[in-house]
Amino acid sequence: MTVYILCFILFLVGLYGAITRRNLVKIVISLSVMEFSVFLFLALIGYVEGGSAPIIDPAKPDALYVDPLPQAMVLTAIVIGLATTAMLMSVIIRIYRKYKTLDIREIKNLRG
Amino acid sequence: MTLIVKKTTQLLAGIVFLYGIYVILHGHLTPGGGFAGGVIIAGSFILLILAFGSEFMNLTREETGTTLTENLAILAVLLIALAGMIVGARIFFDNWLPAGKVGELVSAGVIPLYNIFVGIEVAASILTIFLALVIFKEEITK
Amino acid sequence: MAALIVISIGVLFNLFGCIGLLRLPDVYNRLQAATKCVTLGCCSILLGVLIHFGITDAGIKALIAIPLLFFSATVAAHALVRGTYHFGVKMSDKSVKDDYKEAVK
Amino acid sequence: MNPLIPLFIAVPLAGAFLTIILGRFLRDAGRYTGLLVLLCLAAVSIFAAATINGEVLAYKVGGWEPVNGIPIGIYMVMDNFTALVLCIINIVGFLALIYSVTYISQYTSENYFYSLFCLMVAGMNGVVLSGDLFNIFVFLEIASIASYALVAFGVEREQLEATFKYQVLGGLASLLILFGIGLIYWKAKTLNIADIKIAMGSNPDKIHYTVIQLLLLSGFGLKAAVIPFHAWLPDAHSSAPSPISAMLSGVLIKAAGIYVLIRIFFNMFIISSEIAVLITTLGALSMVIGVFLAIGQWDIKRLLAYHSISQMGYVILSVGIGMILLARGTKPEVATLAISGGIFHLINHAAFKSLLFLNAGAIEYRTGTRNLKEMGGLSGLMPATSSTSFIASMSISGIPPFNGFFSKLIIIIAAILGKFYLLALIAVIVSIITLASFLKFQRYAFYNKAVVGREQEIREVPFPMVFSMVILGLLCVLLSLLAIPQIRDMFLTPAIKVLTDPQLYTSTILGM
Amino acid sequence: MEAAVSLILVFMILGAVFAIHARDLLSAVISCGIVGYGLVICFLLLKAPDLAIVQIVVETISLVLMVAVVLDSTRQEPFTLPDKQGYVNIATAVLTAGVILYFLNLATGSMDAFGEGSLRMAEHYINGAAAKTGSANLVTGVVFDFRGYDTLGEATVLVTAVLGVITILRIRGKK
Amino acid sequence: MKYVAFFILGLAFWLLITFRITVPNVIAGSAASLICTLIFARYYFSSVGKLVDPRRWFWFLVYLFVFIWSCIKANFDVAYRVLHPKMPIKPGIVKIKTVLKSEFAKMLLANSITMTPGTLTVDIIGDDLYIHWIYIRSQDPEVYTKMITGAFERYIKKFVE
Amino acid sequence: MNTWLEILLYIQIALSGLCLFRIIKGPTIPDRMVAIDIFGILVVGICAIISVQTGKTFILDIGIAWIILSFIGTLTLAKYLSGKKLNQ
Repeated sequence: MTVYILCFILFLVGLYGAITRRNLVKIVISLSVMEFSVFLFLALIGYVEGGSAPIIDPAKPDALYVDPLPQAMVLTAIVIGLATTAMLMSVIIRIYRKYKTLDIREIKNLRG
Repeated sequence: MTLIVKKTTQLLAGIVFLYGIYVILHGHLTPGGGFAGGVIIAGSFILLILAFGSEFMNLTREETGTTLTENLAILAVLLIALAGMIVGARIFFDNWLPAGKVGELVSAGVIPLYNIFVGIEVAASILTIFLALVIFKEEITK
Repeated sequence: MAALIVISIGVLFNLFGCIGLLRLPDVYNRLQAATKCVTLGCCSILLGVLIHFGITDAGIKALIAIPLLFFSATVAAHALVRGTYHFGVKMSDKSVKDDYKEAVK
Repeated sequence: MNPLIPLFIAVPLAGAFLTIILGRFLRDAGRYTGLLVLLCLAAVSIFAAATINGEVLAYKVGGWEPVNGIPIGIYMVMDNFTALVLCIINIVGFLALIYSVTYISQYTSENYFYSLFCLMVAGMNGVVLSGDLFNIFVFLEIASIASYALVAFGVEREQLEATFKYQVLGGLASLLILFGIGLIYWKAKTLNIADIKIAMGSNPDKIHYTVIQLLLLSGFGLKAAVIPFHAWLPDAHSSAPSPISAMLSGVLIKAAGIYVLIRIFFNMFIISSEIAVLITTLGALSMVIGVFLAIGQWDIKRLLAYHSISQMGYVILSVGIGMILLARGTKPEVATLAISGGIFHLINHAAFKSLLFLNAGAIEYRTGTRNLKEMGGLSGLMPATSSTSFIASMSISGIPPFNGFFSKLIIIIAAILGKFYLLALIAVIVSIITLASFLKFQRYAFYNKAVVGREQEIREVPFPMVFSMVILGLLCVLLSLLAIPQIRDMFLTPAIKVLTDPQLYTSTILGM
Repeated sequence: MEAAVSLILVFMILGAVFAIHARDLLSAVISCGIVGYGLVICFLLLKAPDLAIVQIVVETISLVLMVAVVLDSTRQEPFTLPDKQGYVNIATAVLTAGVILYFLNLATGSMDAFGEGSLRMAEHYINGAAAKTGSANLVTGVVFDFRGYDTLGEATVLVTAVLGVITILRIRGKK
Repeated sequence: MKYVAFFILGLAFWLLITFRITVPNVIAGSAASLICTLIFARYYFSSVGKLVDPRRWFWFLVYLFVFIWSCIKANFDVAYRVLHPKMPIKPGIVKIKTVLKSEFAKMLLANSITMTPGTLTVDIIGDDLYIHWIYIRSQDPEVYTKMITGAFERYIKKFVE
Repeated sequence: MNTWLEILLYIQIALSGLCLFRIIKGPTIPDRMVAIDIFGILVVGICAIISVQTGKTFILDIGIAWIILSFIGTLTLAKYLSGKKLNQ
């Protein structure tokens, strides 16, 4: 069970960062960390002790494979994470152009 | 970047591109597939841009057609999915080509086709995002 | 068995490289020790893979990976060290000679 | 009906991609493809709502039949509730797009707007139609990312800030949802909504179940802007271009937030009274806090945005009352009444809130300001805007004979019948405060002394904008017909039946 | 396998804490990158090669994008002691995290232990799938055949993001 | 001409990495390397003729052998310096002059120098290579130039130029 | 054989932990970049060891992909150091 607990701790580290940090890029990094922990959690769920990677060799099939469905889910979710990151990055560039700062406290509507 | 980087990048870019195609085409046999291969293909262009600057491949503007390529490819994916409603069992996302023998290069019905088009789409998308973040912002300042 | 020995040697080289990464005094020396040792170590591991699998698809892949790793690691190290110099990181006090200073000016 | 279901996804997606492709050769391509796509969708969704007739249709994507009763592919599910929400999405979307034809021409790169609009509609259709939890997540992301981009379409300061806030909170919501999905998969080993209900069993591990419910509640609550999670809504809704505000406020928070909440809490989880009480409390809080935040606002669109929170509170409150009653097992007919009131209000809110945002957009289009203090006397200058806005204001404040009155009436009656007197009282008070707030809006915008010297510049907005506002105004009046029992039995009651009957949805989909 | 994954997870947590607290933005970006790379090793150990390769490419691309942004803006994050609001935030965050961890710990106590998951729906994916879809890579089979609809959504998300990025980085909004 | 050479090399790479010769595989490989050729071939090779000269291949093999040997030797040297408790290092940047003319040869030389542990190419300006050396054994330019480039330069000259 | 390989695997993972240490401590930015570069190379070794351990050949594909992509990442970082825009 330690693995799961550590995974949750990683999630909470990200959450802590997202709440307390005051820098736009730092917030994005915190979100990525949370993303990582969720991906890892899904991959952990699918793991089967002694199973092999879900790629069948028709010549010598293995007895036990790990669950491919969580992997498919994570695959989709990773791409979505990249899309979100790219969007956030472009917004940050624009905001920096307008305000010359990345500090959230100096940007009017984002304060608080 | 120095001469060393430029020369090596030239050598490597072709290999990277070929490797991306390998990953895409073998998506149903080995790990990878459309997404990973697409990003690797985009990586070969990114490598060249990093080493030589964006004027090198005339990839200076959005008008290079990356968005057009991307949209054509994703439209092709959608059309393959819709083709299942016309040929075969008349179902959305039907695998309407014969499955073939497991482990061969030509097998798995339409999956390689999806892989190829998703790969093109992803390559164009990543390249567009990179160009947008790296080059278009120059235009904002002007 | 031979494969195992070669792989172990590779891991040993990696170990040296990482110790170098920790112990050496400045960035340039760290780059020196670490990149070289680790790259050679990994090449050695890949060679072990080649020996283990023989001339099969896996062995050939390992064989292809070796020159790729060599070229990319080398050029990465070169680009990093040049960037570091231009970034303005000072060399450690132990250094005895700096010919590049005039060239940059 | 069955083979038409994929069209709800395929048509807008194809439209979005074609817009960009054709846009390279024709300048105005987006306008025509967009209108065509949305017209087609609106027609199909009306057809679907008219013909579905209380059935639950499951479309197996890829043709994968269940094995041993366990679904292995993705299911698209269409029932009466879905059809109603689809109608809202596509009709409001169509009208908003007609409105944008002139409104958006003040911006550059119109084609991107139409493409993103189609993608947003596709995403919402996908969320509503899906019967698979992870699929809901994917399409939720399409709709959200398209809306992030659309909020920032004008690329000005406040829009960028609003979109950043919206994106961070939206990303947080997605992660919470994904985490919840993971916890569900851990236990249930399936993703189909109907199958999860079976797999989790009738007597699941209590804490685990509650944690999942809380995670999904906070995730979708963030998307729906229920009160502790509402921080993004006022900024995003007020700074977006007006047709997008109308879509966000009128449709997106319903399709992506409330609809999914209702769907999963009724059809996926076994209703427990603790969660039901929590949901009711959140609804009541949203109602009260939203309206109190709204009353001090002088920016029209901000005012409307806060009212969105408040009105969504009504929906959540009534659904929560229904859930409490269902969980207790007493008075099922009152529970049905409460839920039907909630869904009726959902539909009504889509009509009048989009109309109000379109009005605000029209005012901004002509006067160039959103501040109530700087305008006045517009009723003579912009008669169509003024009259439709009057209808919408009365409707949102619950004045008969407009639609808002009937839905609020049903909700209050249900609350009284269910012996929630305090909640009924709160609902009445909030309604009165809403009326006060909108009287202020009407007075300052339309009937006050005119701003001197600008009468010549200000005239009625162009025809497409007037057209969609008038149609929405007519809808506001016509929707009150849904309160007549016969018509209600035709549309609303079958929709409620899917939710309140725990067996219907599950057994139809799994084919048992 | 659990010990190795736990070890890497500890490293990842350390890296994440550093990434969040680093004074310098580029350091934060780099250590976020290393957390992502650590995730790749976890995927490799957990027998998920597909995820590993996709995570590598995505991590590298996000690293490049983040570096592009940091290069364009500023690297320094001026250090200030948190004000009153800051302390309130930190307290809230720690408290929330603690409560969530406690409940998650309770909630997951009765679940399947690591590596002992049963296969319910997935059994079919493993046993019958290769013959039906013809794909040796089961994940690709699931991604493109059983759940191909999801993948269309995924590709669409990427297109949407590209359109969004181009939209946001336009030179002028209004004519 | 260089297009053809590039195509053949690409196909060879493809066949190596897939390592099976079946009809679909060869067709796929040809298509892939054709696309690759059309995009990248213009940046490669100035003269293809050198590729088919067996003498050059021989010298290349000799060079490879020398390179690997010096690599391993120097690696132990670095390991010794790292592990030694006192860390006997005397780092510095030295300038050496190369006689090689073509860019490809310079690149190879710089890479060989970088890959030999103990030395690291910092920059290349014209004919001058700037080298970071972990232990400067000599202060005399002629001596250290010979020490660093000696063997490599000779063989590279033989098989490239 | 398998036990020994597993020990080697743990050593490699521990070595990547040393890289993390350098990233956290590293006084200058280039230190951290060097560490992430080394980390990338180390993982290629991890891929190779896992492929021998499990007998699955496709893990090497991931190794090659890693070589390529870590090269791109390091070049980007190096370009940052030299103070130019990424497209110059």
